[in-house]
Formats: sequence, C-alpha cells, structure tokens
Amino acid sequence: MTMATRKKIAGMHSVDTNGRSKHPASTPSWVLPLVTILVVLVALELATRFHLLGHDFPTVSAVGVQLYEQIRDPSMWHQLLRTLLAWILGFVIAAVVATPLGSLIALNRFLDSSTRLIVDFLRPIPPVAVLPLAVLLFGTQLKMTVIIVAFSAFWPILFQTIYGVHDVDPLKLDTASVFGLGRIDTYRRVVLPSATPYMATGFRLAATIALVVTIATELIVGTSGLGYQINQVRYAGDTAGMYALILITGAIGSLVSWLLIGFERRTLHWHASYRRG
Amino acid sequence: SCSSGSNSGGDVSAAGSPGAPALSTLKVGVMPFVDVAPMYLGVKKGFYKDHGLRLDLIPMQSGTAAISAVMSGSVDFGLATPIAVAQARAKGLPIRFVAPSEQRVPSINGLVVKANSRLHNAKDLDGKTIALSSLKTQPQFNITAFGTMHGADPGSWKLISMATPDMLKALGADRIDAAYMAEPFLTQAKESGYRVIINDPLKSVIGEKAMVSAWFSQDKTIKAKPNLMTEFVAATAEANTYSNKHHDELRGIIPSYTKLPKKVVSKITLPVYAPTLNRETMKKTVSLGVKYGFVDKPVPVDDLVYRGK
Amino acid sequence: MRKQASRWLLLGWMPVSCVLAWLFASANSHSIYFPPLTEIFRKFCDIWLSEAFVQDAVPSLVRFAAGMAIAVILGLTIGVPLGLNDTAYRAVRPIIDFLRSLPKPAILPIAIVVLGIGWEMKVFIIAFGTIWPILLNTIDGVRGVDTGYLDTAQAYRISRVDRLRRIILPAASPQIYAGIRLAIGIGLILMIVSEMVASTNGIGYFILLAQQDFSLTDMWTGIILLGIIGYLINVIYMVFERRALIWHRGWRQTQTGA
Amino acid sequence: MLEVQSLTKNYGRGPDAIQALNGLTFSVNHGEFVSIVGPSGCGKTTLLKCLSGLISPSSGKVIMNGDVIQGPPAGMALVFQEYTRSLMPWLRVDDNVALPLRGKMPKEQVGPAVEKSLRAVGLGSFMRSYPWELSGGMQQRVALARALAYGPEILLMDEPFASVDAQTRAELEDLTREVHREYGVTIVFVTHDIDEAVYVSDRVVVLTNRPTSVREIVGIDLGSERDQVDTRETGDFAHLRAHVARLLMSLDPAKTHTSPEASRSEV
Amino acid sequence: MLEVQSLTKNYGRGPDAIQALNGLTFSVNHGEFVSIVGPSGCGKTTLLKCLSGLISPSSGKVIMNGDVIQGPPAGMALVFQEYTRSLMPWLRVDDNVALPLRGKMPKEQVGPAVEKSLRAVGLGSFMRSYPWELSGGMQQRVALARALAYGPEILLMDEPFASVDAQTRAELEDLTREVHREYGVTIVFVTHDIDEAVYVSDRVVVLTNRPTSVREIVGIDLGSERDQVDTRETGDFAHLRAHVARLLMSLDPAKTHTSPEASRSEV
Ligand SMILES: Nc1ncnc2c1ncn2[C@@H]1O[C@H](COP(=O)(O)OP(=O)(O)OP(=O)(O)O)[C@@H](O)[C@H]1O
Ligand SMILES: Nc1ncnc2c1ncn2[C@@H]1O[C@H](COP(=O)(O)OP(=O)(O)OP(=O)(O)O)[C@@H](O)[C@H]1O
Ligand SMILES: [Mg+2]
Ligand SMILES: [Mg+2]
Repeated sequence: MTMATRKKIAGMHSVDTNGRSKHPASTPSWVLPLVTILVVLVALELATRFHLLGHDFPTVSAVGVQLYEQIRDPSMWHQLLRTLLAWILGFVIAAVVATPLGSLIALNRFLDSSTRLIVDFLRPIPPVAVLPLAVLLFGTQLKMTVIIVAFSAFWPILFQTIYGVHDVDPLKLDTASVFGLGRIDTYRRVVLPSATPYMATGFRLAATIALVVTIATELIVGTSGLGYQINQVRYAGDTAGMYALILITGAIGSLVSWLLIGFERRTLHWHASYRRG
Repeated sequence: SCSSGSNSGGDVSAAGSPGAPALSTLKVGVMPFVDVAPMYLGVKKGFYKDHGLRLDLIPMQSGTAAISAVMSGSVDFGLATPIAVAQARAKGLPIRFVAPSEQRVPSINGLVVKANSRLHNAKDLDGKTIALSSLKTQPQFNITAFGTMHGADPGSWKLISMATPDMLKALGADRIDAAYMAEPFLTQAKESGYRVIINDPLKSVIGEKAMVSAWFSQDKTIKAKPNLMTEFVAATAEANTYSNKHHDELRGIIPSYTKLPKKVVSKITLPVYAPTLNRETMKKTVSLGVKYGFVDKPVPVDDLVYRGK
Repeated sequence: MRKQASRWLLLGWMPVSCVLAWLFASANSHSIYFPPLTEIFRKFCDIWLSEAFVQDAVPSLVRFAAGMAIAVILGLTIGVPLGLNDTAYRAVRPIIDFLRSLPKPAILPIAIVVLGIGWEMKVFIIAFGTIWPILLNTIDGVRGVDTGYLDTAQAYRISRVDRLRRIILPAASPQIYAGIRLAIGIGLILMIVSEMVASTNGIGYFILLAQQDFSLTDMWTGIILLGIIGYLINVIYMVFERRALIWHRGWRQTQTGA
Repeated sequence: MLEVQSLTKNYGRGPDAIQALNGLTFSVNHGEFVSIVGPSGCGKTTLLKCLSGLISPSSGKVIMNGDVIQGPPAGMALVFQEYTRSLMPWLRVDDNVALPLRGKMPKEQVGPAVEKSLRAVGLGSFMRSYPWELSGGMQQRVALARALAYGPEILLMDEPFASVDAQTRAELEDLTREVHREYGVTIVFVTHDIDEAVYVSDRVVVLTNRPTSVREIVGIDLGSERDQVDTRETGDFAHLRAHVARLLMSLDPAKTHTSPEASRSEV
Repeated sequence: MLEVQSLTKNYGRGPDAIQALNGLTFSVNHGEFVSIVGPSGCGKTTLLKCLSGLISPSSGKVIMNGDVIQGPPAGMALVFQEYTRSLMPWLRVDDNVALPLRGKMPKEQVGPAVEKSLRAVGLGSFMRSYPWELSGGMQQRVALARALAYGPEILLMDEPFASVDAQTRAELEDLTREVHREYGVTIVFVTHDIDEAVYVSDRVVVLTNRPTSVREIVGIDLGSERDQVDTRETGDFAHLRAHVARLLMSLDPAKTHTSPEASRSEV
C-alpha cells in the first residue's frame, strides 16, 4: 500500500525532479488563458477600430454582433449540420474501412510489401486535387463530399494502423504465444490494444484533415455547408459576417479536437502519455 | 467502361408528393446569383406547380460544378453559359440547353478599372492584369472576343481567376489593373467610384439577343422524360416573362436565397429574361468560340439546343 | 543479388499489375472520365516534360518550399521558448488551440483580403496550415526533454547556449521531425487549395483549368504529377530525416529491444 | 521432466552466422529448482527460448515429459526480465493474470484462480490496480502470479529480478523459493547474479562463453530453509559462490580447485 | 572535504509534504570512498541531489571545502544510474565526454583529455561509437569517463551499476576502485546492493527509513587490495555484509550485535 502510494506520488512529481516548480499556482488554471484571450480581443478591437491593420478589417465588436446574428440564424445551423454530417460520415467510413485493412496489411508480410508502393504513391495526393474528378463522377451532393472526405481521412488511419500493428512489442507477442493465446485472442487482446494509441493518433489526424477537406469542398464546389455559407456572406459583401462564420468553423474545429482528446484520454488512460496519479 | 455511380435521377419523374395531383420532382442546380431569380419567383408563384412540377433547388458554386452535377445525375438541370456547354459538348459530354434564362442586357457585365486609372479602352489593356470569375470559359471569351474586335492583343493579357467579391479589393490595392464582373458587384463598383471601361462586351460581339446563360440538361434525362421537359420549358418561359414585368417582386425574392442586403438588391440592374432559346446567337457564339479557341471544335446548334419533342 | 531481385518483385508486382490492369481496362475506353492510360501517358509527356513544368509545377513547389520553410523557422523560434516556459505556454495555449483548429481553407478569404492574390497569400496559407504540427511538436518535444539530460547539463555546468543547442534541440528533434512530416501532407493540400482559388499558375491551377475546360486527360496528368511529386517529397524528406535522426532509430531499437 | 539434448542454435546463415548454443546437454528433474548462469551474451535467453518452444533449435532437441518440444507447450510458463514489456498496460492486474486463462478453464473458476495466485504473491489488495501503478518489484510479482495462475508444471524465468533494486530482489527471491515449494513447480531460473543463483537453487548450470556449452553443473546443498542474511553469512555459501564465480570469471579451471568443499557434479 | 550538517529536505508544503531527509549529519574526507545504503525510497537520490546542489535543502547545509553549496559547484561530477538518460544518444561517445568540457578548457586540450579518460575506462577504441551501440556496462563506463574528464575533486555516483548485469557490475566496481585510487578522487557512492557497498568502499553510511537519518556508519577494513572472488569469500566480508544487512532489514538493532568483529563507528 505505502509502496504504491509512494510510487504514485513519485510518478506525479517525477516531471520536475529538477526542483523547477511547475505549480506555484495559487490561482486557478483557467485564469491565465482567460486573461490572454481578453487581452488579445481588446488589442484586436483597438487595432481594428483605429484601422491599424488597414481598412479591410471589421472591428471585433462588429464581428461579435454578426456572430450573434449567425448563431440566431437557423440557416447557419442547417449548414453547420450539413458540414458535420459530411464530416462524420466520411470519417466513419474511412475508419471502418481503414482499420481492418491496415491490420490485415500489417499482419501479412506479403500484403505489406505488395501494397507499400501503392500506399506511398496515393497517400500524398491531396484530396482536393481529385475534387474535379469526384464532382464529375459523384455530383455535387452529400455523396461526393463524403467520398472525398473519406478518401482524405482514409490514409492517416490506414498508415497509423499499419504502423501501430507493426510496432507491437515482440515481447508481448512472445508472452501471448507462451501462454497459449490463439491467433484471434492475440490480435484482440494484445495486438489491437497496443496499436490503439497509434490508431488514436490516426483518428485525430484524420478528423482534422477531414474537416479541412469538408470545408474546402464546400468552398470550392459549393456543396451546402458552412463553407457555402461563408461564400454566401462573402458574395454579399458582409465581411464581419464572414469573420463570424470563420470563428464558428474554428470553434467546431476546437470542439472536435477537444472531444477526440477527451475520448482518447478515456480509452487510453493506461497509456504512458495519459497516466495520471 | 463508363462509370456508373451516376444516374440517380432515373426515378425522378415517378416521384410524387402525397396529396394533390401527383407532382414530379425535378432537381435543379442553382447559383446564388441574380440569374436564377425567376426560377425562385416561379416556384413561389406556382408556375411550376401548375405544370405538375415540384422543383428541388440545390445550390452550387459555379457553372462548371453545375455541368458536373448534371453529368453525374445528381441534378436534372443546371445553369451555364453557352461557351461552357458548347465546350463540354465538344469534349463529348452529352448535355444541351433546354430552357432559356438570361439574355444580354445593358450593364449587367462590365470591365471595371480604378477611377484614376489610365486605362480607357480595350487597346489600353495590353500587357495588363485582368481578373475574371473563371478562366477558359464565357467571361474570358467575352472580353477576348471584344478585345480582338477592337484591336487589342488578348494574348498579352495576364488573366487571373478570382472570386468576384475580392476583385474590388484587389483593384483598390493595385494588385490587378482591371476586373470583369457582373451584378450585383457592377453596381457596387460604380457606386464606389470605379469606372466601367467596357460595358457589356457580349452585346458588341454577338448582338442584342445574345444569350448569357440558360438551363441545360443531360441527353439521357431529356430522352427519358420528354413530357417533363416540355412542362419545365413552358413553366420557365412563364416565369421569365412574369419576372420581366414584375421587377419589384423579383427584387423581393433575391434576398431569400442570397445574403444580399435589401439595400443592394434595390439598386442592382436586372437582366432581361428570355422567353425562348435563341438559336441564331447561339450559333454565332459557338463559331466565335471555336475561332478564339474556347470551344475545341464546331458544334451544330441542333446538338446544343433542345428542340422540343 | 538474388535476394534484392525478389525483394523488388515483392514490392513491385502489385503496383505493376495495377498499372497493367488500368492499361488494359482503359485501352478502348471512350468514357471521357477515364481516357485510355496510354493517352494519359502521352499527354503527360507532352505537358509535363515541356515548359509547362516550369510554368506550373515549379511555382507550386517554390511556394510549397517557402511556406514550409517559414513554418519551420517560426515553429522553432516560437516553439522552443514556449516549451521552456510553462507559464507562457499556458497563457497562449488557447490562442494556439483556436488558430490551429481553424479549417485552413476558411481563412483563404481573409488571406486574400490582407495579402492579395499573389504568391504572398499562397505562401501564407501554406505556412499558416503547416506551422501548427511543427509548433506543437516542438513545444511537446522541448517540454518532454528527459530531466536526466537536463540534470546532467546542470550538474556539469553546461552553458545555456550549449544546453539549447546540444541538448534541448537534439532531444526534441525526433518530435520536431515528426511534426514536419505531418506538415508536409497538409502543405501539399494547401498548395493545391490556394492555387484553386486565385492564381495564374501552379498545379492546382492547372487541374482546375483542365476541369473548367473539360480536358479530363489533362486533369489526370495533373493528378498523377501530384502523386509523383508528393511521393518524391516524402521520399526525400524521409531520407533526410533518417540521416538526421540516425541516432534516434538506433537508440529506440535498443530501448524497445525490437 | 525436461531434457536438453545436444541443443545447438545458430542465428543467421553462412559466414555471418552467430553460433549461440553449441551442443548443450543437461536435464531438469521434476520439482527441481535449477539456475543457469553464464557470461553475458552467451545464449541464456536463446536457451530459454528454445526450451519454451518460441524458437526452434538448429539441431538437437528439447524433450518435456517425453515429447519433443516444437511450439510453446501447455503446462509451461515464462517470466521475463522486462516486466513492463510483458505485462499489458491496458489491463488491470487481475485481468493481466486472467489473460492466459480465458478459454482454458470454466469462466467461474477464473476469478478464484486469479485471486489465489495474486494472494500467493502478496498482491491480494492490488487486483484492480494497473500494473504501471505498482513498483517494479510488484509488477514482477504480477508476472509471477500470472505464471502461477496458469498452473504450469514448469516455470522458466529469464533474469526475472535484474531490474529491481537489491532489497526488493531479496524479497522476490524468497517469494520464488516459497512458491516453488508450495506449488511444487519445476523452475529453470536464468540469472547473471552468482549470489542469487547460489541462494535460490538446488543446482546451478554454469555455461561457457560462446560457442556455448555446459561448463559444470554445481549442486547447492544449503538445505531447503534459507535466509537472506544468515545463509549468505555462512562459509558454505561463500565457498559455493566463489566456486561458481571462478568457473565463470576465468575459464581456466585450475583455480577452481581452491574450493574443494563445494559439492559438484561434472557433466 | 564534504560536510553534511543537519540536512533536511521536504518535498511539497503543508499536509502533503513528504519529508525525504530529516537532519542528516556526516562528513566525507578527502580521497575517501564512502557508500550510502538505505531502504528504497528513503531519500538517497535526494541526498545526492542536495550534495550536488541540483536542489537546495529545506534546512541544514552542505559544505564543500569550506563553502556552502548553493548550485552545482565546480570540481564535482555526477554519475547517474540511468546511463541511457544521462548520455545523450545523439552524441558519439567522445562528444558526450567532451560536452561538459566545452568552454571550460582550451579547445585543443579537449581532445586529449577525452581520449585519456576513455582509455582509462578501457574504451579507447569506441570513441566514435554512439552510446546506444554499446552494452549497458560500456555506457556506464562512458558516463564514468565523462565524469573523470571533467577533472572533479569529488565524484557522486547514484546507483551507477544497478542496471547492468552482475558480471559487468563486478568489473565496473573494480574499475571504480581503480580510478578512485589513480585519480585520487573522493567518491560518494549510493547503492542498493549491500555486497557492493561493502566491497567497494572505505565506509558505509547506513540510512534509516523515512523520516531519514543516519543509522550507523560502518567502517570497512578489508584493506585496499580487493578481489571479486577472494575478498567476497572471506569471513570478514561475510560478517560485514551481514551486519549492514541486519541494520537495513530489520530496524531492530538487537540483531546487530551478532557481528561484533565488524569495526563500526557510531554516529
Ligand atoms: N534474433 C537474433 N538474431 C541474431 N543474433 C542474435 C539474436 N538473438 C540473440 N543473438 C545473439 O546470440 C547471442 C546470444 O544471445 P542471448 O540473448 O541468448 O544471450 P544472453 O546470454 O541471454 O545475453 P544476456 O546476458 O545479455 O541476457 C548473442 O551474441 C546475441 O547477439
Ligand atoms: N520531486 C519530488 N517531489 C516530491 N516527492 C519526491 C520527489 N522526489 C522524491 N520524492 C519522494 O522523496 C522520497 C525520497 O526519494 P528518493 O528518490 O530520494 O529516494 P531513493 O532513496 O533515492 O529511492 P530509490 O531507492 O528508489 O532510488 C520518496 O518518498 C519520493 O517519493
Ligand atoms: Mg538474456
Ligand atoms: Mg534513488
């Protein structure tokens, strides 16, 4: 008991065996970030109000008003849902296809070597480059966006899965083999869990890229979604509205990565990078 | 080995809404511009319903996107310019115009320069940077043809494609020398003191009745649903005619599908909407398109325009 | 010798048979979406082995390189101090998190307003998109420098400059390189996106024009060129990274016993 | 119980080949505690891997209860040196121990079996902890508990205590002797530490440098009751230790005769 | 040379505070080899960090050559247990050794100094290797060479050989004794291993459990010529070892008197 607690405490403090104090904080941890955000907002307001950045920038307060307008506008929410739908569908399809495929490739030497060059060649092709082709083949509706998004989210997941499965500690495999675990049990209970941190990274990357591609598609092709909404207010000359929408996309992006990190924290709490006292 | 994954429109004519005499649903790709206002008005006024049609208006960003969308079968109709459709046809895409939309009008398109610019006519443009909403298609054709006819050398122009809202800012910052734009930006430009040096080039190139844009569809769809085509053409003609006569109502409908403020809408110049497709001007446009290299090869008008069943 | 051959066979049979399958399947194709592969090859040579390469591919690559270079330099100069100073890091973290999660294409309109349509805008977009993985990895890498190394440095009274140059930066370098690797993928996407919006040249511009013009064969050549360029960039970077981190691979192998 | 017959193992082929083991022969009796010591890199791990069927020998064979070992046999468990790498960090202590039991015994028996073996190693109250929440010594106890719960006839241990501190190691040595007695399991114990080898086992197999063969098998007659302080203070211990040390340090057997009181059985 | 006066160190403040050291007093003479042993987690590393000035004591002080230590003093070198964490894997062996010398001696002297100390630890031919290409024992030699090249008056070693195998450890112990004699450097040597502490040092400081103080300082009169096999076989060694072990294992000093021949100097 005492040993365990000692270890835990030591673990918690091991970050600063140097004696550099990392928590002098008597103030709560959210104060500092909040202060910076306020400082930045005020600075931007002043800079835009006095046209320090040129005349093309709306003031922070004007953007704030537009933000409020957009949030009240049901059509924004409608477009937001469209974006989320395309994003989630594309992401899920990519994950469902890439994870088993990646495992299969990584576990099979022959498949691994055979597909390596193809994967290396296809992976760096920016999905937006095939956008014109996708539009011709799949039209301009949800289906096309989803396919493009899935295509772009596919590679990071596939890659990380292959990498993760490859990187399973051989000693763990030996352990499984000595203790008579079957192939399926070994995969389910040893290979898969130890590859999950890599896969989680893949998911996080894929989610970010997928969102970028969703919005890029909406901007370029004009499929409905937040990107389309941005174009619309832009064409209407409403700069403040455009910034407000960009803020909203940023918020979505933050929310998405925040959710994913929370999810990772839960499922990978055992992993060294998430362990807490 | 033609790819499938395309035609989902096969069942369109069968689709009926519950109640009332079954309406057939047609999907139409629309752009958030002034061009499509009559269609919105027509839907509102019930012209399409009267013809047994229910329109599903699907927004998209450009004529090229519309052509792709029609080809892939995700919409039945799209709006595009003659050059775009002719070039697509020349490249082997089986599409053709079905119903009229906009035709040439004073001042809906123009080439704009800064107030203090030293550019005054087409000849002055040689060696300059000009912004267009898209390249290799109608807008570029318009000013190229106009320029050539007026003694300029379009080969020396530096053309750049740019979203129209950004053009005035780019002009103001001297990043470009001239910009070719349409309503509502043209009105805004004039009000902000920019100068229009070429007004409506299409008029001088093709003539009074030049077609600016029109509704097109895929041959396959046309063949499959001849009755719906007839109804669509008739309803569109009605909507166009009505729109030409009721500008207030037309202006009223625009903010419903764009984000344009009412103030802007009240000032813009509205185009004339044609009741029928003009085969003559189409023919001329295509031949000039071939001449100036915008259309790969001559396309017979009969391949380009739906004649009715 | 023999071993080499069989290794190449193993690596190559699938790509080669894919190309062959494409070749045969498309041989008599009249679909305008899928022109015959031979036709694409012919066009590819016509287009990209001529001045078009200088006209479109070179500017793309130059902008890509410039954007990446800026991202690396800024990422390091901002990331290292933030990694060393916990208070500063916690202070700016929300800003970083927010800017990082802005979908990059969404800031295109702002970039055009501020920087116009020239190369500055495109380089900015690429730099803005690629800086985040580099910055965050630098911060993480610096924060994660093993205290063992720092204790050693302190006990042996190693100077601040040496500590930064010879301990902190090398120790963080595997993370930093990983960040750059991620950034390359994002940079390629943004290179294309920025060229599709306002441009007079570039591969993205070429592809967009080809689409505008319904020259689908041209478009295919553009996509293939991108594949080749992306592949080469990745290969070159991997070789570079492998050389720079030669110690890391060896060290890691001894750590995991793999 | 276990017979090793002219076991040879080469890594690689042709001129680059490393001959790790060169015709090893020895046997382990039922219920015996045998240590294996040898110079660093002489092939101790290789030997254990051959015994466990994880790798197959280049020639010779390993026979367990009359059957030639070809893959990991049932009834054999292994404890590795690197407990952090052999325990699954995503499983709690009890799940780690239960891992090899799934499908091998009725579900309702798994729980009690796990609990029993965790109690045996003194970790009854840490069942729901994660391995990484425990100290190194405790983690190695978990690995031991896992091996015990598996109910092996024979337990192979590869330098199990090399990464824990000296005091914890002493505790673990005693624990291992205890479970050896209680569970009646045969143990083959690889170690670098001469004191440890002498302290824990009934016989010590001393290997030579590569190409590795058996140098001598030293019988350890220190009785079955041993104490970390007292046993190690005895002259018998000191001499046995010195004997094994001389065998290992110089390969010159001349020095060996200085400890005639060490009971030895040459191969 | 080094005086530790009522050294106290607390981690944290308030009710959560951990008192790692509680009023330690002892001194190390010039040229002496002193070992420190104590139960796991009693604060040995903390003590070394206070001695080296890496952390500052909560109260009490450490005096080196008359000056109170406030930050890492010149003339002091450190060898840590985790050689993998103290050698920079991106620097080759010679660069690792040269690292602390930069700016402290003229450039042209660095090379010879590095080479000399690497030769002293027997690594003259591995100058251009990376540390991770070497075995654990060799890596720890590099760390030792780095410390020696630094030319310290006093060398602090924190469980330096805990992660290497027993045979290598024996070699390194002898090497350390050798450089101690040759370089005339004062050594403070923390270890878990009682045998090691007794074998290498002139005096052993035995610490108590937390709150940690000095339990006893045991003088080791095994002479200055020691041998891994022979010295350890002697009765004196066995008894000293047992004495220290008893001090450590039970905190009941009653048992201690069983080894009256151990020369001891109570605090
Ligand atoms: N997979 C392998 N491929 C090639 N050589 C190997 C492999 N595994 C081990 N060796 C070599 O075989 C020899 C014996 O290795 P082994 O690990 O069995 O020795 P060991 O006695 O366990 O060493 P240690 O004392 O370090 O644990 C070594 O020289 C090693 O380099
Ligand atoms: N940075 C720190 N913050 C808080 N507590 C610490 C810190 N470092 C050590 N401790 C605690 O102080 C006590 C002494 O730790 P220290 O590492 O000095 O012991 P040790 O004797 O070296 O242990 P070991 O035998 O494991 O090496 C332990 O209980 C440890 O948990
Ligand atoms: Mg081994
Ligand atoms: Mg310690």
